[in-house]
Amino acid sequence: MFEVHCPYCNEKRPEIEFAYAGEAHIVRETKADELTDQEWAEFLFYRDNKRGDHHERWWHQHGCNMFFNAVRNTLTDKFVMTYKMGVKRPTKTQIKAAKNGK
Amino acid sequence: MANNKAPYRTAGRGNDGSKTINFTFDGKAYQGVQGDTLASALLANGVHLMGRSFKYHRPRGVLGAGSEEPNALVTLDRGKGRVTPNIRATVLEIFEGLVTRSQNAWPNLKTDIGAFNNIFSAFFPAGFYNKTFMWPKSFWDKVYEPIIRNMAGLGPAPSEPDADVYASVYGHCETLIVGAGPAGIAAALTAAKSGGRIILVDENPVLGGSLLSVPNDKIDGLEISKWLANSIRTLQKMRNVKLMTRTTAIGYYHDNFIGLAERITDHIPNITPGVSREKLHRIRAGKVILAQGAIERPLVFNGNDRPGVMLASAAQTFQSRYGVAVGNAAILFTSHDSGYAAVFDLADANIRIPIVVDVRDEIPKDIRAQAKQRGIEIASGASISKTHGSTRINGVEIYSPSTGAKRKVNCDALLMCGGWTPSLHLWSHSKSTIKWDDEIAAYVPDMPNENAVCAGACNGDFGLLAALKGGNKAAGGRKTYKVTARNFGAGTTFVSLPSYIDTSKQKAFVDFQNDATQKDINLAVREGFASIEHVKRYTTIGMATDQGKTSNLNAMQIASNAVNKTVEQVGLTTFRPPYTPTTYGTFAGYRTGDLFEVERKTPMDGWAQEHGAVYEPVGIWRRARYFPKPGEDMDAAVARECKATRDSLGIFDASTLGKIEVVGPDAAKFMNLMYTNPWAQLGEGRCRYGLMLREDGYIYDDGVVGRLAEDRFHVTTTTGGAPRVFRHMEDYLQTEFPHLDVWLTSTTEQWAVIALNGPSARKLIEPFVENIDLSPEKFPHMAVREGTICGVETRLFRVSFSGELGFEINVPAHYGRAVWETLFEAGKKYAITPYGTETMHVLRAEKGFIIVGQDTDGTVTPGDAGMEWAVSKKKKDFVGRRSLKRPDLVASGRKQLVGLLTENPKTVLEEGAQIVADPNQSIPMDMIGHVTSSYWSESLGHSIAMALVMYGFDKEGEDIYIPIEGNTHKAKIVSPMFYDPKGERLNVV
Amino acid sequence: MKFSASSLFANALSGHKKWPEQFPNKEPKKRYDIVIVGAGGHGLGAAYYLAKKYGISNIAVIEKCWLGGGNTARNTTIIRSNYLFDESTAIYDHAVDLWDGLSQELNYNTMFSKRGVLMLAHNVHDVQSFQRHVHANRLNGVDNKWLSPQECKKFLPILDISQNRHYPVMGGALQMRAGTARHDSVAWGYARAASQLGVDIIQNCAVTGIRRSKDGAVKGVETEKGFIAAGKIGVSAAGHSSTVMDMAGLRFPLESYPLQALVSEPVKPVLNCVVMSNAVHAYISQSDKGELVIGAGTDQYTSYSQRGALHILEHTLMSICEIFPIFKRMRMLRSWGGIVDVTPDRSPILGKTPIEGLYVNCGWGTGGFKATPGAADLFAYTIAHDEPHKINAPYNLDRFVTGRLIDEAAAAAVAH
Amino acid sequence: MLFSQDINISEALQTNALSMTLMDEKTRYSLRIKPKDLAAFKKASGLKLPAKIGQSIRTSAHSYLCLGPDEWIVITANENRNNLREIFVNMTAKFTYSYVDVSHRNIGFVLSGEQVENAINIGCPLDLSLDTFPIGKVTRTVFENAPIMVLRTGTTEFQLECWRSFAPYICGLFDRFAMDL
Repeated sequence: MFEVHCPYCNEKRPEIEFAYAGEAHIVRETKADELTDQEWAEFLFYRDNKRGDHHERWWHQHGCNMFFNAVRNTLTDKFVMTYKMGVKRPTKTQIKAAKNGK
Repeated sequence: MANNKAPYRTAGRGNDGSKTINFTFDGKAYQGVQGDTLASALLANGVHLMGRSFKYHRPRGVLGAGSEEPNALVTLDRGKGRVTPNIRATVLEIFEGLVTRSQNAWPNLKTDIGAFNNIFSAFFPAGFYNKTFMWPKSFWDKVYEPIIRNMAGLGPAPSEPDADVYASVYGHCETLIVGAGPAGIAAALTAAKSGGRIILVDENPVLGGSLLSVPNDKIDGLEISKWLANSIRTLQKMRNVKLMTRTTAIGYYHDNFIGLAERITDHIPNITPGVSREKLHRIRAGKVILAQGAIERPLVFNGNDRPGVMLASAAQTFQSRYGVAVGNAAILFTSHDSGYAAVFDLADANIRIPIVVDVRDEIPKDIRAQAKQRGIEIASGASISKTHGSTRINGVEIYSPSTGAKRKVNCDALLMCGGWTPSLHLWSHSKSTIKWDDEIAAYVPDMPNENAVCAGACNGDFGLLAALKGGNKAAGGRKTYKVTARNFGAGTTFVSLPSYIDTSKQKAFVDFQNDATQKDINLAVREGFASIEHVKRYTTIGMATDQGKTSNLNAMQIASNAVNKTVEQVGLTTFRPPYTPTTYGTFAGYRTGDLFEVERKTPMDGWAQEHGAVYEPVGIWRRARYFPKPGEDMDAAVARECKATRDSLGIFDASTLGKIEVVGPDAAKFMNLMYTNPWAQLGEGRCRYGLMLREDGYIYDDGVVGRLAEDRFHVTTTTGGAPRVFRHMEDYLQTEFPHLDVWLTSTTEQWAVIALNGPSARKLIEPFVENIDLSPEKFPHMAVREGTICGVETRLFRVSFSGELGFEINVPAHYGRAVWETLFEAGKKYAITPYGTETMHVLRAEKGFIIVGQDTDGTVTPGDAGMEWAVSKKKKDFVGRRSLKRPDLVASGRKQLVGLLTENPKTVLEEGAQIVADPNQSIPMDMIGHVTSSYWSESLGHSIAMALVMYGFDKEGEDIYIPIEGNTHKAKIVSPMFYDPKGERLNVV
Repeated sequence: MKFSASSLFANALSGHKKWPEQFPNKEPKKRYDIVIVGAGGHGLGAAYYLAKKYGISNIAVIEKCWLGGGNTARNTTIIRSNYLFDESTAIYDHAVDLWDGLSQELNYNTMFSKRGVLMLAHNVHDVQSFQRHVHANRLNGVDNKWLSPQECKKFLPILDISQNRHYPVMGGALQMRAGTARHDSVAWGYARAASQLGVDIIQNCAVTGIRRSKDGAVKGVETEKGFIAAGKIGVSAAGHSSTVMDMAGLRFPLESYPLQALVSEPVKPVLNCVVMSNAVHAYISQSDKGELVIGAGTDQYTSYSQRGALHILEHTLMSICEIFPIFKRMRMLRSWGGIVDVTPDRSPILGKTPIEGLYVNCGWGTGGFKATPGAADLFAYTIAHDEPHKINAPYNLDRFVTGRLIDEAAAAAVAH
Repeated sequence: MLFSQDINISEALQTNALSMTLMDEKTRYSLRIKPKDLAAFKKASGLKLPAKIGQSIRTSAHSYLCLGPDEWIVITANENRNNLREIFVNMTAKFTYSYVDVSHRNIGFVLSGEQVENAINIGCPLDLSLDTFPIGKVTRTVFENAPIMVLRTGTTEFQLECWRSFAPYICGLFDRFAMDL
């Protein structure tokens, strides 16, 4: 059970307070009618399933009730950073900086 | 020297010789002393034969003196529900009245019929089962496998529910130290000064580790025993230090999360009922210091498994700590200096050492001198080619490869020392890396993956001084120690010990318990199993209950030799948790029986119980299923409950329905996105049935939604669906629609819900309701009002899931039972009848109302369920809308929800029964649908069913068939609205 | 050398020194007709059937680590085919047909043990759902029988069927032709049989890229041991499928999760079948060695670390203790983690990809082992014919676009 | 009408080492206010809402617990119920916010005694040492399979709340713990 830093509580909290909520930054197209079936399928189902730094969502279900984003390395399971919903997808430079402790 | 009855008892540091303990092994009574393990006590009585090996049933004695033991496994019998197989005699603390038995032997340990396997062992090499038992084919099921299965297992399987209970707890510390030998204790003394919380754990009953086994030399001028006692006292006094004995660190998980298994009652003669036997500590540590020590490596040679052959360090431990002589004449066979320390200790305790056989040609001078001083002969550059004896060793054949000379020397114990293997188990669990160290011929820690450090022997730093310094340093100290102790010394690794006997004819065991030998490894390699993981799986080395603690490194070296690669190239098998076998009970902790899972009960549950309800689990709720009267079965009770409700009045506990309060100026906008229905025009005080889809277009949940105010909706969900619907809504609100000003609050448990259905419903509640006009004009069907009932505030819904005039009375939960009872009392004049979920299901099915999850599953669209009417055509967006247009979801031939009437009106179809168009087709048949709901309808006098059928809507009036085993039923497709299709009964005045 | 009683006898007398290598580890040639990526049961099996049935033996099976070391080595060896949908039944029952006779086919004892799989129902919804399965299976010709609680107890005497428990046994569905097999032997048996037919098995050779020609078709694989040309590439890489497909520039509907399993110390026979409980989240069997073999649930997050969490084991073992209170005193001996690749409908993808010459067999989630011979056979068919067999035709990528999913889990939806 | 929480606390949980008592009927409101409106809301309503997640403020009238960035629970005695509701209703005109009555959703316990941290830690994975969980800190968390809310009210005293149907399970775990004391 790893620890997750909740960007709202600003604390590390045990994993079992959280629910994993899948890959992050998958934009839900509001004009979905204009998408082809293939494009819609890609939105619904296709995932990076990244080996390495993975952008993903977590829900602090048994805490502050907030959804937030994280970068986690799927090879080591270590979190690189977590950030609030609405914050832009971090750049490679930002991820690197976070790995080096800012 | 308390116990004169035990012939091999001497004085030991680690036991209390003054207290005699009586115990039995295989029915025979023995005496040991307080502090003994079963192994030390049996050895004190001269008993070496303690077990039989797994495959060949070879007689075996102890190999080690600790948790690494592969041979001496026994069954412990503490009475009904407390029989435990496969206990290592070397860690089993004896207590008064202990009853133990040997295992895997029949009729008895000494004469074991199973040992015929040993005679034919040439036919059962590693992997033999892959090559045989294939002909004739039918013999596998009928003959071979049953025989193999009958030979399986070591100890007996449990046959009674466990009589013990277990515990589990979370804990936190700044520093966790695993292992309380010299390194661990030095680390604890140093770390404790930092003020942070320190936990020091050791698997043994007493702290000290190797300090208990070595001669009483001096640390900083104090005798070791005194130094140890002082250190423990110091640690005990510190409030920030927690010392835990009989506690094994079993696994190292993410972010310094360590599992510790504590054994609480296994050593206590009388168990207090209710006190936990074992406890799982789930520790989050800031830093972990691993001081797990090292395990001595056996030597692999012909006959190395006879009872009486053991690790040199084990003999030393039995001697120094337990005060037990492992024999009268002990020979040492070694490739490492450290083995001499053991025999010197034994010699100093007046045990005869007939000879030391050292494989090495060169032996350090000081060792030679010390041996000479004790009159011990050393045969250097020699080997042991054979051992003699049956259930106990009685001699060895010493072979000199340079001269070819052989000679027999008698003994009753043979000690072996092949160097040391640092215990890297937990380090490796943490995914920290290891590297090969040629000097000590073992793997040592490399790069940490967690905030962890190894200290002492498990770091490859051998000897007392190195351990103390290493422990101190690991905890951030810089102390030096003055130690007078023997040098630990060095050694050489011999992959293959010199012998004149062909290796294929030798019985040179690598994995003792699984009877895997050097030749098995060679065979594996010969057959192309070059990876060490292949070798492990092919030979089963390292897969016994000791998980290869004494065998893995030997196996790896033999394999690397056989494939002509370096050990690093061959690699090491992965260390798997737990460190030592751990009971399921420990993992389950407190969470067994009633505490396994939460069983949620409604406020009226107690009333239902008092009124004889039969329950059913729904999700983690328990709900009353029906209320049988004496002599009634479910069918009779349900028929009565249905009739009573339709005739006059039924009362039903609907409290488990999920409830979410949706509040904010954008509440209607949000509802529009989450549900298929339109919400903007729903007036205050009105209700609507809501249908929720997943983004993939399939039905996810449903429920009645009441609009209490412009900005406030009272949403209900299915019972099991409440948590996932809440998550689904929060997810969309926070991630996709954060611009909406609306908030969600779960109110499932705020409200107890009493559903009243039947023509008398209004009459019943009228006298109790205040501030709500109940007249049909002011309070029509699908309306909601706030007011009071029985003096308690209520949200009163006029809704019906039965087709009758119905009310759902929401009252604050802790008044639920009182309101229910008041209404029930008053309802007696209307023949009020409590009903459960089963009747609720029948009543709704008679009306053709669906149950999400029963009549729909995760593959059903609103169109399939005949609920297009609930899907807004005008809304530009709602969750699932785009998916409904996908090709397969608009394709023809989808299964659609219809009603069924069986040809024989008395036939109640089985739910889940499959439907075919052609009853005469042979198997496999083309299935066109299945029965989702099926009941006897007392109101209609015939059975009814709902079904999902391909092209169902177009087939109304057509016949279909339901083949049940041995019988085929015919049924007609009809509208699922069986009862009161015009809905007139809703408006009974 | 053919394995037989006489060859075993002869070798025993000569000290077992004459056994040949079962599967020589080869260095790669420059070019193969077909390269299979991933030497698990599925990949080795596909190579075997390609060689055996279609006479194509210029095949390399390339493996990053050691053969049979991925999910083949890490699963709980359960075999069954009592699925609900026709598509699922067809594919898993095809596998069971092949399991039954695989030892003789391969001349390698894979120890398929038809001891039965008993799925326990603990609530009304389970009963409805399982009976739906039983009815569908019967009409599809798949054995699966509904047992009352008393019949369950008769079949499995150690079962506690008292009804006052939190999770009472309300019945069970029993497939008798189901059971377990020896997982390692399956990989080794296929490897040996394929090797004997001329297939090259190349271990410790990670694929690092997929090279394509200008028209988009595959040309071969880049590996740690250099470029290997191939006309067709079959990817059978289980948890790592996304990574390999990414090399070809394809994003896939897959996610990889950690899955743990564990065994107990061996004890004398006590559990005569496989027992599964969806409601309590437990499945368990006893191996021929006497160990209780238990599958745990997946962790909630995607990961390639092969390192599961402690609380998953806690939940698994408390579930086992709930069903079998007599096992509370048993001891866990060893636990380990694997990586399962899961599709949105938890059914596999087995067929062609949008890239010419690139075929994929992935997404088996927790169901891969039981499908091994069937999936391997169908994968071989698909590669050989450049089109799917009718059994695996529904398991295409297109279903995620059209919505024609094969979603067994959704069909077993938790109710009310 | 009879108020019944339908919970019995065993005698094993009435010792100096660990004592558990059931709180009587309380009024509880869940408040949701946008962080940017908080200061103005506090001023207008007079409610002492703490600004930071995990903080609590106890006044003579009410307890204010901040559970999320825009989420508070206000707990008060039943006699203050109407006053509090009046404030909420009045605020509706001025602020976009949410208040929901959750009085009966929860059951509250007071746990005290030298074993209190150990007791909560049998099921709750949080570090409850005074340094990391000081007096006044509040949070939602888990207690094995039950979601709970924990508020530290003293060195060896906690208030623990859960949804009502989870209470017997939680009491059962404490009961088992008490047997090991």
